[in-house]
Amino acid sequence: MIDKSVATALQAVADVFDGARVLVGGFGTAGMPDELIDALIEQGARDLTIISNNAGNGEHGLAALLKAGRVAKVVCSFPRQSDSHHFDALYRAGKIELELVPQGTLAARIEAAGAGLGGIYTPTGVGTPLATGKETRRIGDRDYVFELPIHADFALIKAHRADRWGNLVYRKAARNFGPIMATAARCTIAQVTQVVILGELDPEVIVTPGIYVQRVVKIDGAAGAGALGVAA
Amino acid sequence: MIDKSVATALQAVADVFDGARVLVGGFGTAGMPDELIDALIEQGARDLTIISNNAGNGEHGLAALLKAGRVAKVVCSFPRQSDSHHFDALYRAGKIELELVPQGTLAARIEAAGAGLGGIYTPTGVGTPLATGKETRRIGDRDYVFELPIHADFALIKAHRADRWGNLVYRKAARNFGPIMATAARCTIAQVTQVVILGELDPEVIVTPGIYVQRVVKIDGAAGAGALGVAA
Amino acid sequence: MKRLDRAQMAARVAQDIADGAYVNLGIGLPTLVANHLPADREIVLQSENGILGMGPAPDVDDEDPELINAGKQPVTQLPGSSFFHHGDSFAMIRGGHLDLCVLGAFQVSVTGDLANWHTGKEGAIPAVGGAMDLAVGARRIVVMMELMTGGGECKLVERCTYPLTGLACVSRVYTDLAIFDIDRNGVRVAECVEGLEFEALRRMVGFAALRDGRS
Amino acid sequence: MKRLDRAQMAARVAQDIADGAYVNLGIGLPTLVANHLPADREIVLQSENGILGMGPAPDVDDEDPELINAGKQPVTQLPGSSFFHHGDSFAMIRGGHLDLCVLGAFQVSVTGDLANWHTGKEGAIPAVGGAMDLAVGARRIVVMMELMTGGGECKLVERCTYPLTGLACVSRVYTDLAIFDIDRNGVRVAECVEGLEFEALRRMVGFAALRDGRS
Repeated sequence: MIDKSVATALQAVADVFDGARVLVGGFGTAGMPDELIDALIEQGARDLTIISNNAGNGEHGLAALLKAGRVAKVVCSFPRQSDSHHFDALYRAGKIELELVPQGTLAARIEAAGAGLGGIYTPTGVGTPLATGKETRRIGDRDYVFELPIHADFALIKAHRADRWGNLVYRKAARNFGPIMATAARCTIAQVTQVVILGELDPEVIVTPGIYVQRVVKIDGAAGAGALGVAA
Repeated sequence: MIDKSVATALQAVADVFDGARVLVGGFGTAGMPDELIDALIEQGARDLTIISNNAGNGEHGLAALLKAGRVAKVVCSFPRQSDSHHFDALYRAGKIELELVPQGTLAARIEAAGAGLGGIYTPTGVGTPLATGKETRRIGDRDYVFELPIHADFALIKAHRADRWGNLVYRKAARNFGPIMATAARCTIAQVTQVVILGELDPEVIVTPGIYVQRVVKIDGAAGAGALGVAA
Repeated sequence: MKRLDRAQMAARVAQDIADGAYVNLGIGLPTLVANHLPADREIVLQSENGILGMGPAPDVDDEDPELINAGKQPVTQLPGSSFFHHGDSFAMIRGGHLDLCVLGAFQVSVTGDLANWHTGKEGAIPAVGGAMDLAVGARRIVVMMELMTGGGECKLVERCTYPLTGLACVSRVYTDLAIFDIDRNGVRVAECVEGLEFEALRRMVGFAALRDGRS
Repeated sequence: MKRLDRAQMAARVAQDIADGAYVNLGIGLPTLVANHLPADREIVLQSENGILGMGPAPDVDDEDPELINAGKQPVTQLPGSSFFHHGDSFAMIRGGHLDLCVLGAFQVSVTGDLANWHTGKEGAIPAVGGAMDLAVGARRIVVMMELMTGGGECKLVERCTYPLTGLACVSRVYTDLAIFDIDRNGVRVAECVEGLEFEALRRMVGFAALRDGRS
C-alpha cells in the first residue's frame, strides 16, 4: 500500500545532506513551506544550495536558514526586498553566492528538469548582463539564450490538501512554484493543511499527481496560518 | 465586454485560409473536435497542414477531411491505424506529405511554441531514424536532439465546459492535446458541450485560461455524444 | 505647465487600454493603473505569480495572505479568474499571449531599450524578478515613469547607461510631462501637458532627433 | 519444454512489479500485464494519453468513450487517479518519473537497443506514437515478447536490423522461453522454462556470448 504520510516535519527532512540542492516553493509569503524550513534549520544540514524565488525576508523561514549560516548559494530571481537584511549582509560580506535568474527562466529551467529536457532556448535576457557568457542563438528572426535545466535533490513545498498517494491541490496564489518544483527534485516533500481519504480529490482537479511527491506532512493550523504568522 | 461565443461551427472556422497550419486536438476518438472538422470540410479551405496525434480513421472527422483532398501535409505521431485507409491511400499515392514526430516530442514542440521558446533539446529519438539530419548535442552525460517549436494559425479543440471569457475545463482523457494546442495557435477555436455563466467555473480547476481561446462554439448533444457516434 | 500627478498618469495609461485586453501591470507605479480602468471595459489583469482576472485590493478584513499580486500586496479575484503555476504563468508571458504590459523604468532609450531592474551601482544587490520576461513577452510594452529623475536627469535617453532589461522592446512611454512613441524611425511626441512647448520638451530630453508627432 | 502462453508471460512480468511502483504498459502484449497485478500490491498505472491510476476494463455498459487508454481501449479509473494533458504526461514519461515501462518489441539487441516501431519494409507506413519517449524516459525498461518470430528467427539479436526506437535502454527481456538480463557485460539468462536446457537456448538465440546467470 502506498502511504506517503510522514509524522513530523523533522522526520520528513531527516535525510537532507550537507551540500544538497534544495528547491523551496513560495512567492512572498504565499506557499512558503515555513514548517519544513524550520525543521531543516533544526536538522542542521549545511552548505546548502537553495533555489527559490526570493532569498528570505524578515526573521523567519529562508531568512532564518540563511542567518543560521547553512546556505552556501542562492539561485533566485528577487533576493532584494525591503526586509531581506540577512541575505543582504551575507552577500555584502561575500559569505553567500548568488545566481540571479529571471523569474520566467527560473520557472522554465525547473520545468525542463522535471520534463527531462537537456536545455532550452529562451528569448528572456538576450542582450542583458544576465546573458553574459551564455550561448545565444538566432532561431527564425529572433535571438535566444541557451539555458540548462535546474535539478535538485529535494523540493520543499506547501500545498493545501493531499491524499496518501501524494496527490496535491493548492490554494489560490499559493500554488506558484509548488507544482513545477515537485517535478524537478529526486525527493519532494509537501507540507499540507489537510490530508483527505484516497479518492476524495477529484481526478479532474488534482494539480500535482502523486508520482511527483515522496513525502507528505500535515501541519496543524488553519489554512494560511503560516503565512498569517509571518505577516503578523 | 468579452464574449467569445460564436453561433455555429461554420462561422467559427470561416476565416481558415488555404495553406493554413491547423492543430487538431484529440487522441483516438476522445477529445476529437468532430463538428469543427465537419465545418472545415464544408468551409472548403485547401492545402492545409494538419498537426494532430493521428491522421484520421474510419470515414469521419480527419479521415473525411483527408478524403476530401484538403490536406497537403500531416504532422503526427501515429498515422497508421487499423482503419486509417484514407491516409494510407493518399500516402501511398504520394498525395500527402507526412512528418512523423514522436508523441512526446510533438507535445513538447507544441508547448515550446505556446511558451515562446526558440527550441528544446530532448533525449527522445536519439540514435533513431527520426533524428536523422537533426542536430544532436551532448549535455552532461547524455545526448539530446534539437527540436523546433510547432506554431499554428488555428487550433481546433474539444472541451467540456466554457464560459464567455473562453475559460475551459475538459472531461477525463478527452483533455489530451487540447490545453497545449490552445497555447500554440494564433486563433484557438473550442467546441464545448456546455457554456456556463461567468464565475461558475472554479478558478482552481480551470485548465485552459480564456487568454488562450479566441472562439467558443456550443455543440448540442450529450457529453461524449460525438465520440459515441464515431464508435457506433 | 500642468505636470500630471501619479494618479493622472495612471488614468492616462488606463484610457488607452482596449476592452477585452489581457494586461500585466508591473510592480510600483504601473500598479496604480488598476485603480483607473474604465468601468465600461472588461480588462483582464494577469499577475505573474499565477492569477488571471485579478481584482482590486480587498478591504483589510478580507485580506488573504494566499491571494497576493506580484508586488506581494493583497488582491481579489473577479468572476472568470483562474489560478495557475509559475511555469504556466511565464509561458503565458513569454509566449506573447498578453496584449499589453505596463512597466516602470529607470531609463528608456530612443530605440526602445529598457533598463528597469538594476542601477548597477557599486554594492547594490541585483534583483530582476519577472521584468526581463515581461519585456520580451507581451505583444506591446509601454513604460510609465516620471520623465526626469529627482536630480534633474532625463530618463528617456539616447543610450541606456543602466544595465538593460530588454532590447528594443518599448513602444510607448507615458510620463508626467509627455507621451512618447518609439519605433524604428525614432521618438515622436504624441502628447504634451498643457503649457509645455515642444522646443522646451526637446531641451529637457536633450536630443535633437525628437520629432513632434502631434497632428 | 513448457513454453509460457501470453497470460503466463504477463503474470511473470507482473510478479516482478513492486508495491507502490508507477508503471506504463505499452500497447499490445504488455497491456495484458494489467490483468495479473498481485492483489496485495498497490501499483499505479500511467497511460500516456493523460491518466495516472488507471483501472481495469469496464463492463460494456459502463464504457466511456472519453476514458480510454493509449491503445484506445475503454478503461476505468481508481480512487487516487488523476488526469493531465499530453504535455504534462510526456514530461512525466521523459523526466524519468516512471519506475517501470513494459514494452513490446520486434527486436532487442544484446546491448539493450530496442526496435519496436517500424519494420522498415518497403511501402510500410511508419507510426511511432509514444514508444521513443517511453524508451528514454522510464527508470527501467523491460520488454515482453515471444522469443522467436513465426518464421523461426530469434528476436533477441546481436544487432537490430529494424529501425531503432532507443539505444541501450532495455534491461530485461521477458519471453515465452526465458528471461534475459542485459547490462554492459552482455546478456545473462535469468530464468528458463522447465525442460529447456541452457545449451539449447544458446543455439536458439544463436550467439555465443550468452551467459547463464541462474544461481
